[in-house]
Amino acid sequence: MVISSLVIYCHSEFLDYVSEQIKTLPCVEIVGSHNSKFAVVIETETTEQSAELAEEIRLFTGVLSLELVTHFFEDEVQNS
Amino acid sequence: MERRDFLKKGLATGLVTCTSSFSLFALLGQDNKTYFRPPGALPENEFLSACIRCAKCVQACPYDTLKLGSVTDGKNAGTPFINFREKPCYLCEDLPCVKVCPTDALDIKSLVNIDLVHIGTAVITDREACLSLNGIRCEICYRVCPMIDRAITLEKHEQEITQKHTVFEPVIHKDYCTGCGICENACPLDESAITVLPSQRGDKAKHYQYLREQVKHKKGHKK
Amino acid sequence: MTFLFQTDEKSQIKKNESFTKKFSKWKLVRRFVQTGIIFLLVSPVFGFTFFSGTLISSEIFGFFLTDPLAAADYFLAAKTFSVLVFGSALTVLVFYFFVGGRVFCSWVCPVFLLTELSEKLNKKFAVFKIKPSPNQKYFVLGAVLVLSFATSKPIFEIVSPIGFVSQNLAIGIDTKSKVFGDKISLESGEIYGNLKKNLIAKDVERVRFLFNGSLWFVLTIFLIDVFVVKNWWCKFTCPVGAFYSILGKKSPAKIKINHEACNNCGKCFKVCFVNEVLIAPVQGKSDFVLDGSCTNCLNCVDVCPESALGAGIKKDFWK
Amino acid sequence: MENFSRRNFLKSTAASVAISSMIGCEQKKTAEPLKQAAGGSSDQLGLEWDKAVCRFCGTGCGVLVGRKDSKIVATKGDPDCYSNKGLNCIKGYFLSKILYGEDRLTKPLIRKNGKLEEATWEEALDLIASKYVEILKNDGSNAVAMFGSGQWTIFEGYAATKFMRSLGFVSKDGVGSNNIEPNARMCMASAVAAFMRTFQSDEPMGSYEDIEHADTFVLWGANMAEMHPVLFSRIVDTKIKDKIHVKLVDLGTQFTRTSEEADLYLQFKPQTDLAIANYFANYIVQNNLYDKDFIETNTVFKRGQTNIGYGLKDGGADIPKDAEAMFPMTFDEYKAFVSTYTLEYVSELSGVPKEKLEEAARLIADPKRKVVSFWTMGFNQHTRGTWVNQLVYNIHLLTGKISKPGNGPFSLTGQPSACGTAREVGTFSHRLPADMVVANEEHRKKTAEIWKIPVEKINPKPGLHTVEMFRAIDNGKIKLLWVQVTNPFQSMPNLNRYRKAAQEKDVFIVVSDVYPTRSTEVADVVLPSAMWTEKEGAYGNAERRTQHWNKIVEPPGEAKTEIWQMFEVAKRMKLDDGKTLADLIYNYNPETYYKEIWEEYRSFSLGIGKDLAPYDVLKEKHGVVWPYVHKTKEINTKVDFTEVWENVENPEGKKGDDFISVKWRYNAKYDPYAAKFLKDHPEHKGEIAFYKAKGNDYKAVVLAVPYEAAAEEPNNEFPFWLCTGRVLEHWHTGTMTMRVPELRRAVPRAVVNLNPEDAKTLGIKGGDLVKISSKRGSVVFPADVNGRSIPAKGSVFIPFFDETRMVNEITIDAYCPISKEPDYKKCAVKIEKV
Repeated sequence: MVISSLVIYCHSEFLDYVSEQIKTLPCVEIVGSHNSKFAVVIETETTEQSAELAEEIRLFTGVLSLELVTHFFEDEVQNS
Repeated sequence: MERRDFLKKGLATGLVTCTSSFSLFALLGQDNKTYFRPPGALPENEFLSACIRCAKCVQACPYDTLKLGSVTDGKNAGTPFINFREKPCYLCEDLPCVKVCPTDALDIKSLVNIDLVHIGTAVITDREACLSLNGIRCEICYRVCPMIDRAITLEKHEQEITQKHTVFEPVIHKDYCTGCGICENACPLDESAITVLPSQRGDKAKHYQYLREQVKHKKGHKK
Repeated sequence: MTFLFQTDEKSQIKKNESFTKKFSKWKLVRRFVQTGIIFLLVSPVFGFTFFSGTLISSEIFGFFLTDPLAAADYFLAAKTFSVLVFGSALTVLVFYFFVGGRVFCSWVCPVFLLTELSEKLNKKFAVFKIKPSPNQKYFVLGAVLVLSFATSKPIFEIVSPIGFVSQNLAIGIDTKSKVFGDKISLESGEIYGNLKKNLIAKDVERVRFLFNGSLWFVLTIFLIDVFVVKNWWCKFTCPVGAFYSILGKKSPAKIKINHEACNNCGKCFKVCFVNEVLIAPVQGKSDFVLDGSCTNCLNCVDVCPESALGAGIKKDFWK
Repeated sequence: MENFSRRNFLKSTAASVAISSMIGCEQKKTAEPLKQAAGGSSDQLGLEWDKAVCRFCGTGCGVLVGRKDSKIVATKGDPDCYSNKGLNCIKGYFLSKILYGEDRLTKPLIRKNGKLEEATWEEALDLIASKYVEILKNDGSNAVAMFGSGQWTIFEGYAATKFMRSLGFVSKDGVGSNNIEPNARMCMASAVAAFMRTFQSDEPMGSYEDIEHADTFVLWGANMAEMHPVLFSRIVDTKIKDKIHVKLVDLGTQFTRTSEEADLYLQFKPQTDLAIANYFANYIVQNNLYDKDFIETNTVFKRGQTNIGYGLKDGGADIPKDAEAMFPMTFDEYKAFVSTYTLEYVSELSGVPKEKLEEAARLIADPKRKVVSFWTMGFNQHTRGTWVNQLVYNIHLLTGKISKPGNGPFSLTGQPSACGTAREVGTFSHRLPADMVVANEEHRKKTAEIWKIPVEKINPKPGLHTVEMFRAIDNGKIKLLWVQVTNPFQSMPNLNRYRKAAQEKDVFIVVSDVYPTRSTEVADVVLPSAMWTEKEGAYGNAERRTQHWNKIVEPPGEAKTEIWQMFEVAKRMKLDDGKTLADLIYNYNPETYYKEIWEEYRSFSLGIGKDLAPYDVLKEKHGVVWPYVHKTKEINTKVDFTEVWENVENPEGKKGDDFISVKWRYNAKYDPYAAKFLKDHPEHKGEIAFYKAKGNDYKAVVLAVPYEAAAEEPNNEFPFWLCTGRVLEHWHTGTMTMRVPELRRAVPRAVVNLNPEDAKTLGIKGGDLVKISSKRGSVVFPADVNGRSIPAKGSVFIPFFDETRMVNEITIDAYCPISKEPDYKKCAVKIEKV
């Protein structure tokens, strides 16, 4: 499995809206929030899936930008 | 006989010329005071043409809000206007002042309901003096507004110095503010920090939609 | 203005003959009507609701009335037409046509009271004895209509002394108790024994006079009337007077003269405000005072020792 | 399983790195708080600044008062005061103006044949003293009464309670009078009763700092946005710092400015708060979200007596004798009791949608969440005020969320010194200082010892509580009433009865006040008093913080302080042995009597977990929270804390101090008493110890009490609920704030707030005059339809600050049978357009 964590910068007006949207996504979990930023952890099988989810989050209205912080993908390397 | 007569003439002409010149000077004198008209008033120029200075609206106002222009108000002599700091317009639902206007200077047709009244738009003109912006829990203009939570809401941001209090900033929303002046009247400062300014609502530019409108953002009443 | 009549013995005015003061019946009635109009204007202040507005435009028992000149100014200035304003102006027009044109001036308009007062003062204090032509008011009327159209503002209503006086009467005296029903002292009357009254509920019912600066303008007119030109405003300048004069020309209600009874004593000339209108009838040229400027104030009828003059109806008024 | 744990490891490292990068990269501008040199410093304007506390609500904001020559010309928030850190609300902004109303009383007044005439102090004081002696001799102690205030300074409260309770030396029945009541009976009595019944010690256990630690705020009928503005500003600050997680739940009967800020607004029918609180308890118990070992060690379950009446009949005839009884009960019985309060039943009874009720319950019960409950008059002024207070304690006790930073029930006070003066000094008819009661033998002995008077002089029988006291005036039993620093003849419920009684019955009324009010109107003698910083004083606010201020300006004219007035009256009361009452109870050195009074009063509180700070510490610091405990025995405690001192934190001081201001009572981490108790009772697990609850074996009571209907419910003749209360701009009966031009301009008159739908059906528009009538009378108010508070359909709200239209003429004087606090929040009225 591939685990990555990101920091999401949002427009301060849209925090509730963005958090509701993120909750609808599978295997994405909000682990913290500060002022108008979220920290989320994404756990998927492959890196593409993880990248797709990240891209989907980036397109939410009210999300200003996205920052990948960590990305563990040894399993993928091992079994590929 | 001749000198006394001359004196009488001089005195009379002096008296007459001074009063008439005062009146004429006042009448034609241009002052930059903005005159806020009763609800439903036409735009300023059309209003000055349509208003025949009959003072019926001033008489009909139950709260004595409407004042009557005098000679010193130049072309506004005889026209109704509001001095918010003295007494604001209380937005009577049955619009007694608009109903009695013989001409359409106060246009009843334009006021389907009281919320469409637009005498002007309130603006916090003195942000430094405004107590709420200084972190003091005042917000009187917010709580006395008849269109509370629509024409004016409180935007919260952190009080920088204490870092554990909140500054409740009154923010006026142009589309709802009727310009009735109740906030300007109630402001506890000597010089009111919130004043009504003449502004046309006008519609927003068509070619761009604010981010805010793209998202159905629940602002205003959370009944 | 000399008296154009032959002074024969019969009509010789004896210098020392004291006027046997004839009781001026009509003047009393007119004063009554004039004060009635003032009370009408002030009535809303004392809580009556049957009348509201001023002499420019008012509402009585639900009927809209508008001064015809004001209506004309409005149509010209705003370049619109409104049935309501036209209708209300028409009622006033028809009424004065049958009652007698300038009856508005002497019987209704409060400024006329000032003019009559200035007339008396002018006799003593007149300084300049200028006499403009009586037709001046028609030029002023024309100018007002043209200017209203040009500047698209009801020019006369901005400066009208009739407007100012009636406005100040209508809203100048304020005794309306505040709508919220605030009270000065509490139900229990004296709250503090002999202490100062409760200072909390302060803005409550009391008589306040709010006469505004417009009265300066009226004062100026009054001073001109007294010092410079006798009856300068009402006789020579007021466009409303001009308007009603034109209307009054053809009006059936006129002063009738009985040539036999008239002994040419000239008393009517003394009291008449526009005494040039009397020349024709007194000289026998016509049975009625045809000139529209006559305000039907009936002073002449009062003073005529022979009661040769009287209010009459000119049946063939359309000729 | 190994893979599972690795996955968790990876996830948690990912999460923590993300969080730290999120917070780390945006350094907060930590502007160093304004260091304001207070205490007598003067600035460039030539003003002498000195510290004081705001004269108005229970928040207790510290202020600095600027004096120039002999006039207070400016005030500003005190940045060194913990509660407001230099900020005020609009009333605090105008503090310097309340002293200078035009009609300030400056001369004593005596009513002669119907009119109040100016008189000298000699004449007035002699008259009062002679009346006291005459009535005490003929009718005994129970015929005299005193009605004080939560706005008394602590010194005045102490002097007053001592004065009344020592009248035994003069009165014919040889015992003092317990007919002394503060107006805090109408404000905090239910909270006091609930604290004593649950923890056997009055005053909240938390602190304002809970606001910064908590993430869930539950407001029970408390319009904090207007009633505690600066505290609300702190709550909202916590909310905007973490918008997702922090939740503000507002339970109320009308939509107010607080509801506008709330995340979850539950609008319930009046009186059904009892059912809602029981439902929350039920939710906690059914989903076994309760803290098992906390319950075992710290709580005991009891069942309260039911159908306890409403005090509508004189003398409380409709109240059963054992109304205050509590019978033992097991946890399972309690579980069965609350199980009847299901979601469906409570939602239908209270009118709150199911999902909202459930969401609120989930937030409260969630063990991960830190919950603070706030309430004031919505709960206290309630015919089941004591019960409803205890039902909230049940929730916090069941979940163990109490006495911990960010967790705890917080009973807010309305008045600036309801805690400091009325409750701690015990100016109630049944109380003595520091949690003691007149009925208890030892308490009387300890008091007599400190007051140095014979113990039999103290009357063991509790006096008349406020409503009965004013009814006794109507029934002619009370012949003399001294009213100080309050305005009962505008704030008593069912006002017409008591105003008529005051004017017609043979009762000698003395009123000490600063402005002409509706009470001076019915008074026989009016004494002009010194106000706020015209005298030295101290207030105790809601978080047990005592704040002292010095005398800053002279009172106007001949106005004198209430203490001086009581001294002088006592001086004129001769005893049999030639001495005067003042020699016995007020023999203080005239120069330093404030200090002596303080030290004498403080001796009551030492060693029992209510330790007050010494006088000099109070003068120097900007407010001191009690218990103010010293490490060793010799200075001020009867208990030695040296062994436990190390592991007790001192949030408002430094680690090594030998004094600790306890911020969270009963919590061993912050309260030396709790730490000592746990050390002495090793079998007591956990870190919380209710060491004051000796009667219940040091356990707090979880009380099972049902929903019971209100005293007067709407019917077809009076179809509307009436709720009364305050607005931010004015204080109580408006005698001070209505004399500040700017505040009077902002809110010039009381209005009746109507629900828009009700207004439409009744054809009422904003500004119309409306007559509101109940069984007891009727008053006319202008209507306000879309105003600041929008009542629920079928209910109206009217503030009581307007002395030209007094809403209390129609309110009901039913009261909670346990706390005796009247219910200003519910009665039945009808509305007619005038």
